[in-house]
Amino acid sequence: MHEWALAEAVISSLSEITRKKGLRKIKGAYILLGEMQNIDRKVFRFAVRELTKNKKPFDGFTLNIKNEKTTLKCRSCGNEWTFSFSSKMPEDYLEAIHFIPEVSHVYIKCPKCGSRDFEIVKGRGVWIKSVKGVR
Amino acid sequence: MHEWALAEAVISSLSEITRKKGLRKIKGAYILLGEMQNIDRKVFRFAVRELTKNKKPFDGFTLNIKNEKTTLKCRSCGNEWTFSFSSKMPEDYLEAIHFIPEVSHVYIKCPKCGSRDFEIVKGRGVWIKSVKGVR
Amino acid sequence: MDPRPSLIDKRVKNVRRVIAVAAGKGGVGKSSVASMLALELSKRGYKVGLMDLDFYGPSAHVILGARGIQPSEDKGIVPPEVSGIKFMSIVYYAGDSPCPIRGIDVSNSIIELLTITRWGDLDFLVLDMPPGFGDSTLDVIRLLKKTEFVVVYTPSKVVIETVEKLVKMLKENKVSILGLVENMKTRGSDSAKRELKDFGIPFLGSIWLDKGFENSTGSPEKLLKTHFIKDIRSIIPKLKARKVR
Amino acid sequence: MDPRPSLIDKRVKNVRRVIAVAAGKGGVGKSSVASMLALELSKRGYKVGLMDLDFYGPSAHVILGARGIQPSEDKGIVPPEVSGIKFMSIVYYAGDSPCPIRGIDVSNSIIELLTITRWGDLDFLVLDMPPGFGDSTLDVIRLLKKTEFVVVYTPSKVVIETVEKLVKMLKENKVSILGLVENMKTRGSDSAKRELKDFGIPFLGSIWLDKGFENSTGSPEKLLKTHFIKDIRSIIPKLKARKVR
Ligand SMILES: Nc1ncnc2c1ncn2[C@@H]1O[C@H](COP(=O)(O)OP(=O)(O)O)[C@@H](O)[C@H]1O
Ligand SMILES: Nc1ncnc2c1ncn2[C@@H]1O[C@H](COP(=O)(O)OP(=O)(O)O)[C@@H](O)[C@H]1O
Ligand SMILES: [Mg+2]
Ligand SMILES: [Mg+2]
Ligand SMILES: [Mg+2]
Ligand SMILES: [Mg+2]
Ligand code: NI
Ligand code: NI
Ligand SMILES: [Zn+2]
Ligand SMILES: [Zn+2]
Repeated sequence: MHEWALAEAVISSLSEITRKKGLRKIKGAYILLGEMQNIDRKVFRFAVRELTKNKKPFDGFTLNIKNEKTTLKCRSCGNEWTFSFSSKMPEDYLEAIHFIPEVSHVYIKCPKCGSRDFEIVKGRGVWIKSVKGVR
Repeated sequence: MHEWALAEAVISSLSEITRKKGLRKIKGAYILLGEMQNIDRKVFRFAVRELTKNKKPFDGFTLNIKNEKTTLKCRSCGNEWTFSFSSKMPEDYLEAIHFIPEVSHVYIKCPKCGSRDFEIVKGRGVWIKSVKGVR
Repeated sequence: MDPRPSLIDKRVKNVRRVIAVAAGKGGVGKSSVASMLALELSKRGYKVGLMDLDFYGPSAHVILGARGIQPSEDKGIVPPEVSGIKFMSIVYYAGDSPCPIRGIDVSNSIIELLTITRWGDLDFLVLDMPPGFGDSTLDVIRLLKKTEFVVVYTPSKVVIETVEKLVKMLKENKVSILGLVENMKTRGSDSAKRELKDFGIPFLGSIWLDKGFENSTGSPEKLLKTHFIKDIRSIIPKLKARKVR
Repeated sequence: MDPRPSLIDKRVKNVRRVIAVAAGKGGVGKSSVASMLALELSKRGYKVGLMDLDFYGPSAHVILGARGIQPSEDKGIVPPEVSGIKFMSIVYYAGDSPCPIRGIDVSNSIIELLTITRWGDLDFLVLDMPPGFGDSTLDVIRLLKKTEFVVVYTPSKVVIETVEKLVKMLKENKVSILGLVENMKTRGSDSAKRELKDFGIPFLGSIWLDKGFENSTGSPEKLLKTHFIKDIRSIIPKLKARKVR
């Protein structure tokens, strides 16, 4: 369960924003979780709850999570396709991608031309889309 | 005058599109010229005229050129700034950037923090924005 | 907004020194020096981490003979130990397969690893840098502000040419440079040393070309008996934190 | 839409062979082999081009002693000649300064250079590849389809590890591999050769460790008198176009 570390990054980042923008309170945040990383939402939410507990600016904080589908684009032939964890891939490949999405280049090829030279256009990992705070 | 080569790339690319899309005629194209490369428009237009002369699909072809201002963004401090050739830079630096815009990293720093780790967000070089053709 | 960079500083909060072994050039012995330095420091009882940042040619696991290990998961990932060294490498995730990725993906991988790796308390975190000064080097400079560089060179024209570029670039970025290490020294040419002196950077010592080194790679016990490690020992006292800017 | 890639194929239309000297690993002698190969081919009367694609550690100009030259402009850029070799390098534009750019910028620079450089008629265009297999290698594979690879290795575990990865990756991309060149051979270890044999790739020959090489770099006349060039001569007949996939 390394989801905790990613939740920590989000909270650390939000705390930084709070400080920099001089916010009194951080009411909520809108987070994208890219499908490629297959982050366990329950664990992620639990970690966020624990990490914000008794932290003044996070009083009443609500987390809005949106799943972001993964789009991959081949640099060789231009083909676009999606990736999801339901794919028939060995468990340990999926595990590796869960930790470092970029190693997908080792395990995934363009279904059209076979090239591994593809771009992870979206749906890679954790992204803070927006933040709601009170000054 | 290496503008000719860039015009050649544009015409080669347009011919490829004509072939691939099965166009009978290519009526016009909308080209962005990034300020960073400081391309001589007159020479560029002249080259395009010469290169399309007596080429059937380019009969009546009109070129629409738009100047694209350069935006640079520092990866270290987030600062965004512009670059233009009117800047007080030695002639040979500007000449080098004219050929390979990326060597700007050798000659330009972030005016705020001094880092050379910046992104060329837009206004780099030649870009085909859109094409008008007849099937 | 990418949330990861904001955590990276905290991840190395309890790491006393971050030392990057770099050259700009490949094949000068960055991985060898980084691995041997980590090994000797660990043997002396320091708490040491080693991170292989060369994603195309990871080598530290080959030199230290680290096979069949994997990080464990605990609120992040905890690096397994090799000869007492907490060791991180992309090989845990890419295996022996080629990882043909572009700079943008290298950058993302490094940021991810730095975000999720829990080093804990360390005296030294040694970074084995890749050749070049692209995404990896720029990210280390940008995200691990406390990094101090050890610059390795060998007495050769093409190497000096590139090493000079790295040093210029580090100085300009106000990055700490601990000093220069000459590797694969043979009798004769001291000219390279003379040329590099102009930079006003401390000279930390030489490592002689060691014909027994290649056959010792893969075995920490053997490595600890090489001439190479003796040369490393005489360099260690000179690694006192000293900012050259 | 980027108009440049569509012109690149045409730029090498009259180039009979494009040979990339690569390794994945740094410091094995890619630049030395590429430069010496270009030099010997040129001396034999072939029309030869040499392009240094290592933007962090460009070396070919140091080896060939190419200083004070610059391309001329004529409907693009025309590479100047060094010992009869049409020579392109980023040093014309970046000078001796470090070029601390990320992969995306390396890629863009290479695409730009390939778009505007007019090689004209050539028998051979030799590409001096950087270490790694990131942006530069991926762009060569993607944009210069007629490229054939010569893979250089030295008899060392860490080198073999990386070279194997490069070979796997090239094979997978159905790129032509002309064969393997062993560099810096010394008496003894043939084990590396044995290990690499499994790949079913032709062995093109060995270049012995040449103690006189370093002092000859910078001077084509001296280079043409080294042991190194003799070894190159025995490799050339084996460079007959042969697709290994
Ligand atoms: N002092 C030395 N004596 C002998 N061989 C060495 C020495 N230092 C490094 N080597 C060898 O040189 C090659 C390159 O070393 P490596 O550490 O992988 O370089 P880099 O990480 O800079 O690419 C390896 O084969 C290594 O065994
Ligand atoms: N056969 C050889 N004999 C002696 N020295 C060599 C030989 N091949 C290469 N070298 C030296 O090895 C170093 C690395 O060579 P270089 O061509 O720059 O490698 P790369 O391009 O793979 O990084 C240089 O100092 C070069 O002079
Ligand atoms: Mg380096
Ligand atoms: Mg290394
Ligand atoms: Mg290579
Ligand atoms: Mg080289
Ligand atoms: Ni996990
Ligand atoms: Ni011009
Ligand atoms: Zn494809
Ligand atoms: Zn800045």
